[in-house]
Amino acid sequence: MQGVLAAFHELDSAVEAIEDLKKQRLGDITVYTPTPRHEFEHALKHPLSKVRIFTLIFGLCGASFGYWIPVWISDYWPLVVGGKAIVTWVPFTILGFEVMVLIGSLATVFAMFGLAGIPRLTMTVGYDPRFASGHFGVWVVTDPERTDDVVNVLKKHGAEEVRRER
Amino acid sequence: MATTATPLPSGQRPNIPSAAVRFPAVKSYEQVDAEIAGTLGPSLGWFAALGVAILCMLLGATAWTYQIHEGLGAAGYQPPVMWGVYIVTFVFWVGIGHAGTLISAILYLFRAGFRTSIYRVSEAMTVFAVMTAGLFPILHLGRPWKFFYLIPYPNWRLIWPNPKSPLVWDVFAILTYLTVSATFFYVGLIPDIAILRDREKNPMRKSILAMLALGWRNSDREWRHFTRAYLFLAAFATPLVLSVHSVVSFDFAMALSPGWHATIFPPYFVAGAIFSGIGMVFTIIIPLRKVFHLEHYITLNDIDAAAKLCLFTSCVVGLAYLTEFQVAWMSGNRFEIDYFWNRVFGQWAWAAWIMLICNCVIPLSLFSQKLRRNTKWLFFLSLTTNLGMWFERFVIVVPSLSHEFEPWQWGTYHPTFVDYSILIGSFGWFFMWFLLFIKQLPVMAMAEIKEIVLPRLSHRFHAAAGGTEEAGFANPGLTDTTSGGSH
Amino acid sequence: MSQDTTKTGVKRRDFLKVLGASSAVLATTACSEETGKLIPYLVSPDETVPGVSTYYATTCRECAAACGLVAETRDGRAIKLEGNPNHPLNRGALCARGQSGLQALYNPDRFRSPMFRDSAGWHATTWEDGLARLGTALGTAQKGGAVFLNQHESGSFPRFLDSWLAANGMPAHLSVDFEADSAALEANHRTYGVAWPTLNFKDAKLIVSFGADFLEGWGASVPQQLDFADARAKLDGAARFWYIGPRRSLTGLNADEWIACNPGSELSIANALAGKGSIQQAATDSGVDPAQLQRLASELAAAKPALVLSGVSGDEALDVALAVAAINQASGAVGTTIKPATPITAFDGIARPDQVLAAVERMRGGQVGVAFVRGTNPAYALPKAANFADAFKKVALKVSFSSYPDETTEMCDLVIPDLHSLEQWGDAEPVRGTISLQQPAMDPVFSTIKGSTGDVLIALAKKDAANAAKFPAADYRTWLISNFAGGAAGLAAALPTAIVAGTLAPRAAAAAAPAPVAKPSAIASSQGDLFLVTYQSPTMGDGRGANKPWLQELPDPVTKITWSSWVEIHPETAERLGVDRGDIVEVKTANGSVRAPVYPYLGIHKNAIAIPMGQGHAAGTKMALFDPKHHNPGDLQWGYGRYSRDIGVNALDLLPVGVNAAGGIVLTATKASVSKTGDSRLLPSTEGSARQHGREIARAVNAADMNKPEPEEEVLPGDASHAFLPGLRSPVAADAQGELGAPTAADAGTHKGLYDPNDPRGMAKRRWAMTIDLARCTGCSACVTACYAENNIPTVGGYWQNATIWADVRPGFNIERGREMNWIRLERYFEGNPDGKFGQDFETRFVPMLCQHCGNAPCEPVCPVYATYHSPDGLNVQVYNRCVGTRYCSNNCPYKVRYFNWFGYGEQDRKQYAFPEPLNWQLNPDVTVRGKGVMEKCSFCVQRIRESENRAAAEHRDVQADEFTTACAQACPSRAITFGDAADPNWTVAQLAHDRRAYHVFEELNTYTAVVYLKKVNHPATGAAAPAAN
Amino acid sequence: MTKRRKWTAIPGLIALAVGAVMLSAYSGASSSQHNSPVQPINFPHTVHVQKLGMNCLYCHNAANKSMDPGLPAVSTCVGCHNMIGPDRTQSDLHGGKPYKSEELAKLYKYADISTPGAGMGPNAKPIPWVRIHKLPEYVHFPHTRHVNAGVTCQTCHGQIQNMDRVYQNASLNMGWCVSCHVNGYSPKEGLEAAGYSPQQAGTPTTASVSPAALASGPRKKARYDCANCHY
Repeated sequence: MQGVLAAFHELDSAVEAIEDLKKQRLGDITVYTPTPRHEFEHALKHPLSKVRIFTLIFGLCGASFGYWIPVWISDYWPLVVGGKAIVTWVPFTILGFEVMVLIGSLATVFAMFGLAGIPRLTMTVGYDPRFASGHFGVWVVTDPERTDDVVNVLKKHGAEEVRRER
Repeated sequence: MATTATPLPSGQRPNIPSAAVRFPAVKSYEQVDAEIAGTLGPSLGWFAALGVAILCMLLGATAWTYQIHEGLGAAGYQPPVMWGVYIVTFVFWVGIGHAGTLISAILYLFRAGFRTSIYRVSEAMTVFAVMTAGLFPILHLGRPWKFFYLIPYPNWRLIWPNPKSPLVWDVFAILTYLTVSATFFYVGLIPDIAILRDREKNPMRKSILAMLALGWRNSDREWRHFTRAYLFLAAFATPLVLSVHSVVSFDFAMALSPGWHATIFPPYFVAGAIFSGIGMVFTIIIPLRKVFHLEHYITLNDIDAAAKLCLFTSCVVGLAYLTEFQVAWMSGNRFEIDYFWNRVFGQWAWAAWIMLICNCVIPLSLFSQKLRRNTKWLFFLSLTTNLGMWFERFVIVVPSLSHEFEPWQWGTYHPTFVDYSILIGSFGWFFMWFLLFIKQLPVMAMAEIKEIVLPRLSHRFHAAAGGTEEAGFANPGLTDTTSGGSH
Repeated sequence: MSQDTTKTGVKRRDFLKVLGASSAVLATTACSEETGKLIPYLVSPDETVPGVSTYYATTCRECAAACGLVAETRDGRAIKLEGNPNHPLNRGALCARGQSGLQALYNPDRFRSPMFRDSAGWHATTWEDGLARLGTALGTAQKGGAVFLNQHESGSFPRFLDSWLAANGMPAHLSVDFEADSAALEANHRTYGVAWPTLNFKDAKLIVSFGADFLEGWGASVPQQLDFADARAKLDGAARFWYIGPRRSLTGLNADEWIACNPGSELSIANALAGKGSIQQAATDSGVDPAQLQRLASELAAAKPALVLSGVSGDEALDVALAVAAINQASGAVGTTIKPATPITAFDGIARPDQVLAAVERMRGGQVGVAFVRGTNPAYALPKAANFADAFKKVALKVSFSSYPDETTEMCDLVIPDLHSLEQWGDAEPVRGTISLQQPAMDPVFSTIKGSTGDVLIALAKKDAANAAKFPAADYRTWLISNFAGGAAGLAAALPTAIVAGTLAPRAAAAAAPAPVAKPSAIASSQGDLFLVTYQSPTMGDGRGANKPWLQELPDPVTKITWSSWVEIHPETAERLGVDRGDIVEVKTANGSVRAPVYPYLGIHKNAIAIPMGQGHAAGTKMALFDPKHHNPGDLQWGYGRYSRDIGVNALDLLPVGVNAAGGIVLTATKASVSKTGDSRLLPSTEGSARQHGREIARAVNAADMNKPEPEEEVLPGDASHAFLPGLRSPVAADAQGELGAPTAADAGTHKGLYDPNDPRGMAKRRWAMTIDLARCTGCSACVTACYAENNIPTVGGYWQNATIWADVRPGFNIERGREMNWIRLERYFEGNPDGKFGQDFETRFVPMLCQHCGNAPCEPVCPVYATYHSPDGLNVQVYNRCVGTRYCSNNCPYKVRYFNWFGYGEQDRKQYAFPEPLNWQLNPDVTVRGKGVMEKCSFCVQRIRESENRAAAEHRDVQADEFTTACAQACPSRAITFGDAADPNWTVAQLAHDRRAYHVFEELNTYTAVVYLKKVNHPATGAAAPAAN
Repeated sequence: MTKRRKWTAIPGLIALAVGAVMLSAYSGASSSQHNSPVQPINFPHTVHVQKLGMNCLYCHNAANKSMDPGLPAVSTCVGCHNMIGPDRTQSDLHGGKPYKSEELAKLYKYADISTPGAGMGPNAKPIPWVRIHKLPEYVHFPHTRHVNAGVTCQTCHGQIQNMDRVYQNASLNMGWCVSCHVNGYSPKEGLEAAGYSPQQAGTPTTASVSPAALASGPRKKARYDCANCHY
């Protein structure tokens, strides 16, 4: 992977640089920001996260599984307790709900991991520790021949530091 | 009779104090990192506190060992009071846990700004409180070494737990709650751990932090999925928090005992849980902001808002108490009527009155704004809240059991040193984890605070905007709605 | 070995000890455990099958009455005592004291070998050495004035003993029974010429008791209870029952009306009723409303025949008894309700207490060279003022044949312990013309004790050339056969029932009564303002029950206090004295003082206090002679065994040595002062609230209202169903309501767990149920002890049965904490007189409360691990090995009949172990011994159900109606409990459940219980305002 | 910040742990199945059952009338072996050659028999057999119910008649018991477990039922609620 990494100290400069880069179609842009800012979202125009689909599907699976366990248990060895029916659907809703939450939320987290690409095993290229603190980073993956253009754009918009990386 | 109305002397539009920018004293992202990460690193006082907590925990562990060896008779159970301090403390800790999830999840969904500074602490409190609470159901068993009978797993006996039992619902609810709140806590921590990782010099610690941060890089892709997932987790945690304490309340409400068998229990327990949890939040954050010098993060406005929540839940709890009496009175059921008469005038009246005064009377002082912003008073109030809520559970558990249907089996209850040691031990266990947490991980969500803090903007921008308003960029994601007044 | 087999018919002990250890089963052990050894019989005994019980009929010796027993033995160990259904006295029932005979047999404090004392103290020795020492000592002793104090028993042994004594130049023995009512015996002799006529309660039109506690120790209590219950169960035209006395005993609590007279005024009342005095005078003397006495007098006049009994123990006891006899004669009782023609001969030959006192004086005078004691314990049971110890010490040679250490034995020089009655041969004549045989149900528990006292005496006689000829028999059994009418063959033929018609040779006439040693009027010498009533505890008797944990643990039927002594004071008096429940008071008389906690009791005269006898055994000096392997907590001491140590006070310490005209010791004619000490303790009582608070647990109906139709109840929609009988026909109430489908759906596989798949009739076949007739129940508590015996229930009151650190080591601590384990308990509720005023009558209702085996059991759904569930035959089952101990079931049980193992009462290695060797030999191998942390409760004797089913299956038949019953029902001396299958109309219980008096406790909770109570029937005075019945 | 591939092991470890739990739960590893201790006397069931055709109930005489199967008293052994001593001059075993039986010598020592025919001496001791089939104490297993229902001994105990040294054939754990109660005992499988087939000669038979009829009987199910065995 080859590209240019820029560190901005000002939010507006970074946003403008991104908009400029996008306009010039100068490669894939990754933005590093210490905190999620809507300005970047607007500038990058990514689609909505797909996490919700996993949440829904696994939540439904969890709910069915949560209902199924007690029903299966009750029927597997049917013992009468308190003169109640063997399969009591109403209280099993509790278990259905709890298992839905459990599986749904675990699925959400794992989906987030998957979609966001973590756990990430390597982070040697295109990252700077400053981005966790106060700086906004812009990492542009681009062809070697267009590198200079990218550097120029970034510098133009007030990047504090621009680095070529490979 | 005045014929002319008198206008305000200042002639200005009235304003409210919380209308100021959330953290006026926080200027930059680096300041956030420096100040919050700066609270890490052990100090002498911390070691002392941790030592005390560990000693308390060891006391409890010793008492438990002794109890396992001797049998439950070593504790103060006196039939018909078959549940005592342990179940009381179990419900108490589960309740404590609830405020944490409320603050981190429900207030997140409601976009309540005062949440930002206190939610990490609250969430940690939740995880540790549930860890503490989770010990008690095992600890109070007659044969704790057989606790795995409660867990549904395939076995050669071909017999499974009874899914109709509220205690099995408890197992599911508590385990789910523990898992989800721990996950929620951890997921929220990932960006902050990444910050710590990038600040860390010590290679050993750095590699541990790197592992915990899962390679988080603050990229837009990560943030995009992260914020979405966080939202859904919050959406799951919100009904979960309501369900868990409802399930805990089913332990009582599903039973026949007068004083237990009431449909009001789930909402009543949830309100009580949040009330007690906020009490515990106050107990923790008021000293914490002082010791860690975080007054400009956990501002009086935040505390004021939390105190209002406290007042509200106190009123709900008070209403629930009254409703219980009213239901008993109007039921015409002599068991219920006898029991509730006995509750306030019988053998355990003192406990009931501690409960009523601490939970319903003292919190009324929060109608005064002055007291809401008085941390000393709030700290005192948080202690009485904890006490009152512990006694609320005591009043539910012990007097109900001691005064049931069969007059011949009416009894009393005297806890022994074993019960008390385990009670103390639970506090030791909780605070041990809490103390370890506050020196290892940031007590505030740094990344989230940065959302509220104004980002650095270029001079060009200031010039263009005329240096007056940071219009386009001043939309901090989660400031509270009242802060709009300053724009 | 083989000759032993022929000798006793039961030889299987040695190796079975090993088996016994593994039969004492535990619920806690996991699956992978040490499997151990299998030790087979050497020679298989003919009549036993391993794992199947063998039953031996024999005779109970726990009190003088000599009821018939059937001892259940398993693998050579007696594990349960039942009443012998063929016996004329107890007819299959057995009281709590009789049940506890097993704990005498297996008492861990029993002597394990002969013992002798020298200057260095006590030493254990071998059997042969002990006998040799006895022979040597006797050879040199001065025998002329010898005294042999034998615990009274009927049968041949007294005659044998006297013949042995005569052969050795010693006077006849004294047959001592401190529990006997001398005045009644004397009056019977004078009036009817017999010691004890048969009492016929059934035909009496009115029953009046002057302090005669015929349900709890006065006379032969089991047959009296059976007859009394029958009399009262007639419902229509049942006799009213009046009780006259300063204290309302258990018998008094069963009375319809109580005349709370001043102590000592019984004679006045009796005279007035006999027509020898005026009602007015009697009213003045007794402090009773003359109108009440008048009513009694007119009822008595109308009742032909009546049954009037006297059990007064004051100094005018004989006069009262004679006056009562006159009343009986006047009412035509003789021959109808009192039958001298068929006397109870068990009480023949009891020595008068003044004869014993005279013997004591002879000892004091140095006229006694040898004294023997067997079974009886005069050092404890005589008033301290008699100074027995002083006199006894002056005897040169003192030999004890007692099986247990006690106060008297401690002072002896030599102990040759006797065998227990379940280990030896004997006989008794309980009723004229019927001989009840006593055969060993098992080999001696301790092989080191090689013979009964009879065997010892014969062995001694054989050493003496002159005597050997007089005792040709090899041992006492041979002697018995030689004296048995049918000889060896006849005996063998009679043994299966142990009952044989015949009459034993009459006993030698008792020696003439000596002059009384003290003036009859004891009140004169006393001080204080309250009359002191001392009475024999229904459980402890004269103190001999104190070393049996079952009896210590059994709540006193009246006060419900265990492991303790107490002072009963009327609430009014208590208020005047400023004392309350549990406050320790000092009771002082001219003769001494004791300290005991107060129990405010409605049923005591306000001018009197009452203290039960039987506790307060001496702690005794240390005696580290027992085998320390046998789990003996703390230091071993003399005294009366570990279970009686440090418990309560001996009321006899307060009494002067007063003797009434019949030679009986005066128990209730002393005055005492009561002072507050400022100390107080929690009473180890099982009583929560003595009032029902309107909860209708124990219901009653007036006899007159019985036939009135029930008022139509307004049924509101949503109300609990009161139609419980359909619920009784099905094991699960929901099924009765049609929610689980028709029972025949079983084979369709819909609800397969509910049914026996092989039984086409499905689950409706069986619904185990029980009825308890409160009109019959007298509150005697025999069922409680029977349950302890059958179900391996641990006693939890021992002072060592507590935690280790910072624990209260005092007897009854666990019971103070409500941790008693009585699967069936007797609740005793008072009705009426809510303010506790003296003079206002009150009613008592006894309710045996046990697991109700609800069809809709609240305990079941809350158990997280299915440790309790409903079985297809209608049992609410507790699975001990599945239980994790959440105790939720107990919280949710409205009847509070679930009991938790707070400590390892059933675990041998625990300090709190309830069955120290050899008490664990008694454990029923069919019932799991529960470990710590496990819930337990009444199982409806499921082991008996299974046993019957197994037997029926082996015989290819169904279980038949009334084929078996539970332990409580079997023991019940008033036949109040009936058990069976409510779904099968052939069972008695199915019919009783439809009785017009039937009701369920807490019916409104919709639990559909399997226990049906039948309302108590009250017989209020005609015309008097009837107490509200519900 | 290079490869942290250790993490990939985590799912593997979890899978391993789950596998271990399942294995331990279902393998019956905690059961004493196949346990085969050395007995004080190596009693050959093979000889007694196969050669001599003795019925199980001859020695285990309580099996059809009690919870316990019954263990033969020493006198039961002596009943035959009083005459059949350790020194065998003529035997249908060992090809008819004379030999000395060590095991019978042990029996004579326990039973205190000096010479064949002398009878049990005064110092006879019971034989301390080592227990193999042991249910936990809280389980009540009525042999009588099973034997009378026609369950062959071998269904649970395995083919004892072929065992030189007895071992525990079944796991004896609860699931094993319950499976049979639920699914039912098949007379056919029971006979097969005993090593017989309905057609085979010498198959034991009752007076009224022929082996073939016995084997064709329906499966017998039994109650399987807890209190059937636990009380």
